[in-house]
Amino acid sequence: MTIVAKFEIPYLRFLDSEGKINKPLPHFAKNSRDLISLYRTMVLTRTFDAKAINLQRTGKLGTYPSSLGQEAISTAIGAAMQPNDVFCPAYREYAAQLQRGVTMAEILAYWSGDERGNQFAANPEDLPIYVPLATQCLHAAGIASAFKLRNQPRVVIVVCGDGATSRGDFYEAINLAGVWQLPIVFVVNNNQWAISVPRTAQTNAATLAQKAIAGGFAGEQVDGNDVIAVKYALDNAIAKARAGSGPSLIEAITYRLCDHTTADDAKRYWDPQTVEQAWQEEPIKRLRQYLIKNKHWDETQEAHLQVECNQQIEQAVTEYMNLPPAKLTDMFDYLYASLPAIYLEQRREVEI
Amino acid sequence: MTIVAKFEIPYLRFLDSEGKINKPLPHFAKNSRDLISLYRTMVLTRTFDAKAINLQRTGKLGTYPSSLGQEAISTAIGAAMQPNDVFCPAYREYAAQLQRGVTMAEILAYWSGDERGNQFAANPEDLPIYVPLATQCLHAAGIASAFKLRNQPRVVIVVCGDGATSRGDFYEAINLAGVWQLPIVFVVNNNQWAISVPRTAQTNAATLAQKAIAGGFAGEQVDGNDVIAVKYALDNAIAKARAGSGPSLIEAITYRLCDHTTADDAKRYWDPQTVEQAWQEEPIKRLRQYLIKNKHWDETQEAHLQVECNQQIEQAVTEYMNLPPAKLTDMFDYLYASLPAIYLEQRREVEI
Amino acid sequence: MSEITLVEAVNQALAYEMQADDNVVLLGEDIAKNGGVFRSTVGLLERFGPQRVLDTPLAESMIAGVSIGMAMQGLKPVAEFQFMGFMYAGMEHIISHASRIRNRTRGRLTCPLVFRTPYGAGIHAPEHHSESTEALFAHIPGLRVVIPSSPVRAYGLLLAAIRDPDPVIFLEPTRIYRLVKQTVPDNGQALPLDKCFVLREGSDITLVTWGNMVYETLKAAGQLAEQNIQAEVIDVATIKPLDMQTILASVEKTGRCVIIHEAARTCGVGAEIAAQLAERCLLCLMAPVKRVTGYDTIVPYAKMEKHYLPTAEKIIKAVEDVLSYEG
Amino acid sequence: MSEITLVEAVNQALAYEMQADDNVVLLGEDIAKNGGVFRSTVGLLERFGPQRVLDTPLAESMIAGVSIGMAMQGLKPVAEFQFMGFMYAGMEHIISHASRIRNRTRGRLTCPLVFRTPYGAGIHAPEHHSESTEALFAHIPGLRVVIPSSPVRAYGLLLAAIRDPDPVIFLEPTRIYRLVKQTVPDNGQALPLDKCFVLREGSDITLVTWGNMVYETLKAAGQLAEQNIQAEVIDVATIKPLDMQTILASVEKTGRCVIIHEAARTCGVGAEIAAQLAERCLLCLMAPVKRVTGYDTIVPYAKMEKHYLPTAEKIIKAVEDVLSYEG
Ligand SMILES: Cc1ncc(C[n+]2csc(CCOP(=O)(O)OP(=O)(O)O)c2C)c(N)n1
Ligand SMILES: Cc1ncc(C[n+]2csc(CCOP(=O)(O)OP(=O)(O)O)c2C)c(N)n1
Ligand SMILES: [Mg+2]
Ligand SMILES: [Mg+2]
Repeated sequence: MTIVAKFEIPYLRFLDSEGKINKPLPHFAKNSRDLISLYRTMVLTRTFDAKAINLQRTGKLGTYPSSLGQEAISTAIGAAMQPNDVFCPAYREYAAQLQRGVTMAEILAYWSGDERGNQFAANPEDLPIYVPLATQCLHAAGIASAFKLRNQPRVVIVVCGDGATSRGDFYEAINLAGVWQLPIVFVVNNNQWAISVPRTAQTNAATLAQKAIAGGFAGEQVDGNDVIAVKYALDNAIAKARAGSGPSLIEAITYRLCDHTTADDAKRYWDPQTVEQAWQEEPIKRLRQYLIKNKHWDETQEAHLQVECNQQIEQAVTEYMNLPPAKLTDMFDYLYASLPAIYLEQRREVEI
Repeated sequence: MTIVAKFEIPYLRFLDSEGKINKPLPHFAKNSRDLISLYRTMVLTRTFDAKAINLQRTGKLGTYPSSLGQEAISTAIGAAMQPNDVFCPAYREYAAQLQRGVTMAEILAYWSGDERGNQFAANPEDLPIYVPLATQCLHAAGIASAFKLRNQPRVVIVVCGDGATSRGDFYEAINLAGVWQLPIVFVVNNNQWAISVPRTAQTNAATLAQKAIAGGFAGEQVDGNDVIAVKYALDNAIAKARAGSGPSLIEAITYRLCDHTTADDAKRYWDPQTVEQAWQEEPIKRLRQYLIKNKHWDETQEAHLQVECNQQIEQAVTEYMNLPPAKLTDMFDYLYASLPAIYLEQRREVEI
Repeated sequence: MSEITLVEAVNQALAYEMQADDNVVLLGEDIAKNGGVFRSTVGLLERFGPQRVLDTPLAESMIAGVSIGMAMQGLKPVAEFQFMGFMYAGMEHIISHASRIRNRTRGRLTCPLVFRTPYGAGIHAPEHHSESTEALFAHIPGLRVVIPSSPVRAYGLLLAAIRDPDPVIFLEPTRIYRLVKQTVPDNGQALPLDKCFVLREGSDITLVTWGNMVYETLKAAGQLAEQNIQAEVIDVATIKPLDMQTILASVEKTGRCVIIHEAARTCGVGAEIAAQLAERCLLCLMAPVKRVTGYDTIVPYAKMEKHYLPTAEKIIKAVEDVLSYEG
Repeated sequence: MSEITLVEAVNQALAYEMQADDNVVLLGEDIAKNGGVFRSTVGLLERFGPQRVLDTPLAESMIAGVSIGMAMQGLKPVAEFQFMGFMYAGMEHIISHASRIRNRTRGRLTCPLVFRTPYGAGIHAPEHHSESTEALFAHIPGLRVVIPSSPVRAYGLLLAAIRDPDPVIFLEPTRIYRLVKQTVPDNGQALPLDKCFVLREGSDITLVTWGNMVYETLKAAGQLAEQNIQAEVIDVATIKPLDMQTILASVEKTGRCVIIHEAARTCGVGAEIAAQLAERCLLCLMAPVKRVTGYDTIVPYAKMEKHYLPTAEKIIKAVEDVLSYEG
C-alpha cells in the first residue's frame, strides 16, 4: 500500500523524578540563576495555593481550583513569554499569571466572586480565566490572527486541560491555527483528570499531542513535571511562532495532586495508590534535589524563601481583604461603553 | 529524542483514470456482475442528477446540489451496507440513498421544499439530508452508541464533505467514536471545494484521513473516483466495525465537477484547467473503459442502460409532479406527538 | 417514608424509570463514578451499570448530538449538562435538530429525550454557573421546557419528561436542590406536563412564577397574607408550551398580576405571559401586569448576585404598587 | 447617483468603513473570492486584499470566537454567518463571551465587532435558511441587535454598528436584499442605533415591526389609508436595546397597536413590546395590543413557507379587529 503521510510524536524530559539529568541540559538551564528563579516561582505558587485553599475553608474565599502538582507548566510559560505576548490561561495557571503582573489580590478577588479580579491593573491584554472550557482557544487564535494581520512579532500562549481537548472549540482553533499559520502555542495541561473523568475516558488518542496532526502541525509531549523540559519546548515553539513559522502544540504530562476544586472530593473516584505514585513525580521536589545536589541551593535559602513567600502572600491577603465592596451600579456600568437609555430605570433601583 | 507514537496514512487505488488495474483486484471485483451493478448505479445517479438540474432550470425544483463526478463514493456506500445498517448522508449521496430504498420522487420532493421528501416510505431508519454541516456526524455517533449499548451487530456510515471536517462536531464525533469504540465508518467526500473555498484553505492537514489520529483510530485515503477502491475500503471498515473493533475514517478523494448547487456559479472561483483535468479522473468513464476492455460491457448495453435510466427517472418525475399538495395543518401536526392545547388557536387559522 | 430534597427526588425519578424502562440511559460529564457534581445521579452507575450510565468526554455539542442519535434509535437518553451555562454549545443540536426531527421527517423519526441541567443563581458559584436563560428555549417550537420547584414536582415532572415522546429541556433550580424536603412516594406516578400548579389560592392578586423564584414568591405571599392580602401563587412549571388557561382563569378572578422570574427581564418568559394577559384579559385587569425579574444585566459574580435576584421584598413592593394602582 | 439595493448598500457601507478604518476586517465563509453567497462582499477582496477580507474554514463557533479574539486586540471584525440558521453553533461565544467581555473585565477588554447574517424566510431556500430567531439575542444583556429594512438604513446602521464599541448582531432580511432600490449617498453618515424609525405617520393605530415585515406592513398601511385608516408605521430597527420611548409616544397618540414580526409568536420580541405597552400605557390603550406573527411552528420548507409568514392581509385583518374592539 502506498503511504502518503507519516507522523511521529516525540517526548522530552531532562530532569527525572529523582532530580537526575538524563540528557544534556539546554543552554538556559546551565544558568543557575534562571533555574532558581523558576524554582522560586513554583514554590511561591504552591504556597499561594495552599493559602487560597485555607481561605476557602475558613469562608473567606469561594470555590477555588488549586494548581498543586502542576506548577512547572505554568512557571515555564511565564518565564518563556515576552511581556507583550498574550497569555490565554486555563484556571490553574497562577504561576504564569503572577509572572505576568496579575496580582495575588486580583486572583483572590476573582475567586471570591468579584469581577474586579479580572481588571489586571498591571497587565492590559492577557485574557482573564475562562470558565467555559476550551473557548479561550478560539479567542487565542483570534488574537494571534490580529498579530499576524498586523505583522507584529508577538505570540499567543493558550492553555487548556486534557478534558478540554475533547471540545470542538479546541479542534477548530487547532485547525485554524494550522491553516492560517498563526503565531500561537497550544499548551495542554494533561493532569490526567477532568473532574472525575480520567484521561483514558476522554479520548482514545495515545497522546494528546497528536491532536495537532488534525491541524497539520507538530505536537510533542513533554514531562510536565520537569520545568526545564517545559521551558525548553516552549522556547522553541515560541521562537518558531515569532519567526512566522506557525503553531505548535505541547502536551505537558503532569498530575492533579489536589481535588478538582474545593467543591470536589476526589476520594470518590481516585485510586490512592496512583496518587501516591504521582507524588513521587511532582515538579518542585525534583528541581530542589537537582539544585541542592549541584550546590545551587540549600536549606537556609529554602527557609528564607518560605518566609518571603509567606510575607508576600500575607500582604496580598491583606490587600484582598481590604478591597472595598464594589458599587452595585457596576452591574450596569460595564455592560456597554455607554448605558442605553432604557437601562436607566433599572440602574436607579440599585443606586444608593 | 524519544518517539512515543507513530502514524501512517495509506492510500488505496485499484483502477486508474484510464481504467487500468494497478494492483490485484479484491475478490468482489472479480465478479463482473457486481462491477456492472456498481456501474449501473453510477450511471443512474448521474442521469438523475442531470434531470434534477434540468427541473430546477425550468422552475420545477428548488435549489439542487448535484453529485456530478462524485458518484463512486456513494455508489460504493450503498453497495457495502447491509439494509439494517444506518446511513447518515451528506447532501450529495443520492447513489447510496437510491440503493437504500429512498425514491427519486422523495429526493425531488425534498429539493422542491416539501418535508414529505424525508418520509422515506421504504426506509425507516436512515437520516434525512442534514443542512447544518457535520451535525449528522454526532447523530451518527449516537445511533452507533445505541447499536453498541444494545449489542446489535449493526454499523453506521456517515458522510460529510471536506469543508465539514473543519467543524467541531466532526471532531467531537471522531473523538467519541474512538474512545467508545463505536461501530461507525466516517466517509469524507473530499471533492476539493466547500462552495468557493478550496480544500487547501480548509486545513493545513496533508490529508483529511489523518484527522482520525486525533480520535485515536485509523484513517486512510482512497481514490474516490475508483469505485472498487472505495468499496474495498468500506467493506473492510464495515467488517471491522461490525466485529466490534471500532471506527474508521475513509477520505475519498474526488472532484466536484459541478457548481456547488444550482444557486452557485463556480466560474467565479474555479480554475478551468484544473476542472478539465479533473474530468479526466471522473469515476464512470474509467470503470466503463475497464468493463469494455474486459468484455463485460458494450455499446448496446450502454444504450439500453440509458433508456432504462431515463424511463425510471421519467416515471419518478411524474410521480413527483403528481404529488398532491400537503395540508397546511401539517405545519402543526408533526411538531409534537400530540399538539398542546395552546396551539389549537393558531392551527385553526390554517385549517380550510 | 423519609423526606427528600429536590436533587434526591431527581435521583429517585431517574432510578425508577431506569428500572421500569430499559431504554432509559443517562449520559453526561461526571455523572457515573462521581454521581454528578450535585449528586443527582449518585448510585445509579452501581445499580444499572456502565451500559446505562455513561460518563462522556467533555463536549456539550457532542452530548446534545449523541443523545439525539440515541433517541432516534428509540433509546430514551436523559443527558445532563453540568450547568445551564454550558448548554449553549449544544444549542445548534437543540434548535436545529432535537426540536425538528419529528416535523422534518413527518413523524418517521422522533426524539424522545430529556436534557437536564442545573439552572439559576444564588449558590455563590463562579461565572456561567448562574444562568437562567429559559426564554431561549421557550421560543423554540417543538421543544418542551419544564422546571420543577419542589421535590414532589421534580419527581413527578421528571418521570413525565422521560416518558414524553418529544424532547424536553428540564431545568433544575440549583438554589432549591437542597432547600426543602418533602415526602415523595416512589410510586412512579408522573405529574402532568403542560400544566401550571396553583400552589396557593387567593383572590386579591395572582403571582405567576417558576423555578427558584417559587420560594421567594411563597414567602412574599405569606407575608402579604399577614397584611390580609390573599395572593394566588402559580408555579408555571412547564414554560413551553404555556398553560395560559390556568393563568388567565386566575387573573380573571383576581384582576391583578405580578410575574416573577429570575432571568433578565427583556424578552424573558414573563413578557410572553404579560403580553397574553394584556391581549386576552385587558378588561379584567384592574392594574397593569408588573414583572419582578432579574435586571437586564449579566448575572453578577457571587459577591453581588444577591442584589441581582428578585426577593420577597421586591415582590411585595410590586404587589403593593399593583394594588394601589389607580387607573 | 444610481439607486442600489439593500445588499449593495451593505457592500457600500463595508467598503466605506474599510477605507476609513484600517482596523475593520471581514471574515466568513465564501466572502472573499466568491464575494458572499448573496454578493454582499463582492469586490472587497480585490480592493482591500487578503489581509482584510478573509475566507475562513467552515466552522461557526470558530468564526464567532476568532472574531472576539480579534476584537479584543482592537480590530473591528465584521464577521458573516452564511445564514442565521448556522449561527447557533456560535451561541456560546456570543452569549458567554462577546456580550460579557467588557463587563467581565470591568472595561479592560472590549469587543467591538459586528456579526452579520442574512435572516428571515420568503426566498424559497432549503431548511435552516429561513430563521428569524432574533428574540434569542434580544434577551442577552450586553448585546445590540440591529435589523435594517431598507438600503438607506442598511448603509447607515451598518456604519453605526461597525463604529459601535460593543458587539452588534446585524440581521439582514434576505427577502428585501433586492426588493427595493434607493439612492444611498456614500457619505459615511451613520444612522443612530437604539432608535426606532417612524416610516409613516398616522393617528389611528400604531404598527410596530422590523425586518422583512416592514414591507408587508407598509403595504397594509397603504391599503388601510384607502379605507381612511391612518396607520403609523414604526420600524424598530434596533431590537436590543429597545427604543420604547418612540413606541410609547406613538401608542399614546393612537391608542391602538399591532405588532408584526415574522418570528414565532411565543417569546418573540413582540411579547416584550406588548408587555411594556401594557405595563406603561394601560390606560391609553383603547384595545388590546395584537401580534401578527409567524406561527409557533418550525418555518416550513419552501413550498409552504408563504402560508407561515404574516401578510398585508393578515395585518389588515388584525387592524380591523383592533379598531372594532369594544371594551
Ligand atoms: C464547557 C464546559 N463544560 C463543563 C464545565 C465544567 N467543568 C469545569 S472544570 C471541568 C473539567 C476540566 O478538565 P480539564 O480540561 O482536564 O482541566 P483540569 O480541571 O484538569 O485542569 C468541567 C467538566 C466547564 N467549565 N465548561
Ligand atoms: C453549519 C453550516 N455552515 C454553513 C453552511 C452553508 N454551506 C452549505 S454547503 C457549504 C460548503 C460545504 O462544503 P463541503 O463540506 O466540502 O461539502 P460539498 O458541498 O463540497 O459536498 C456551506 C458553507 C451549512 N449548510 N452549514
Ligand atoms: Mg485535566
Ligand atoms: Mg467539498
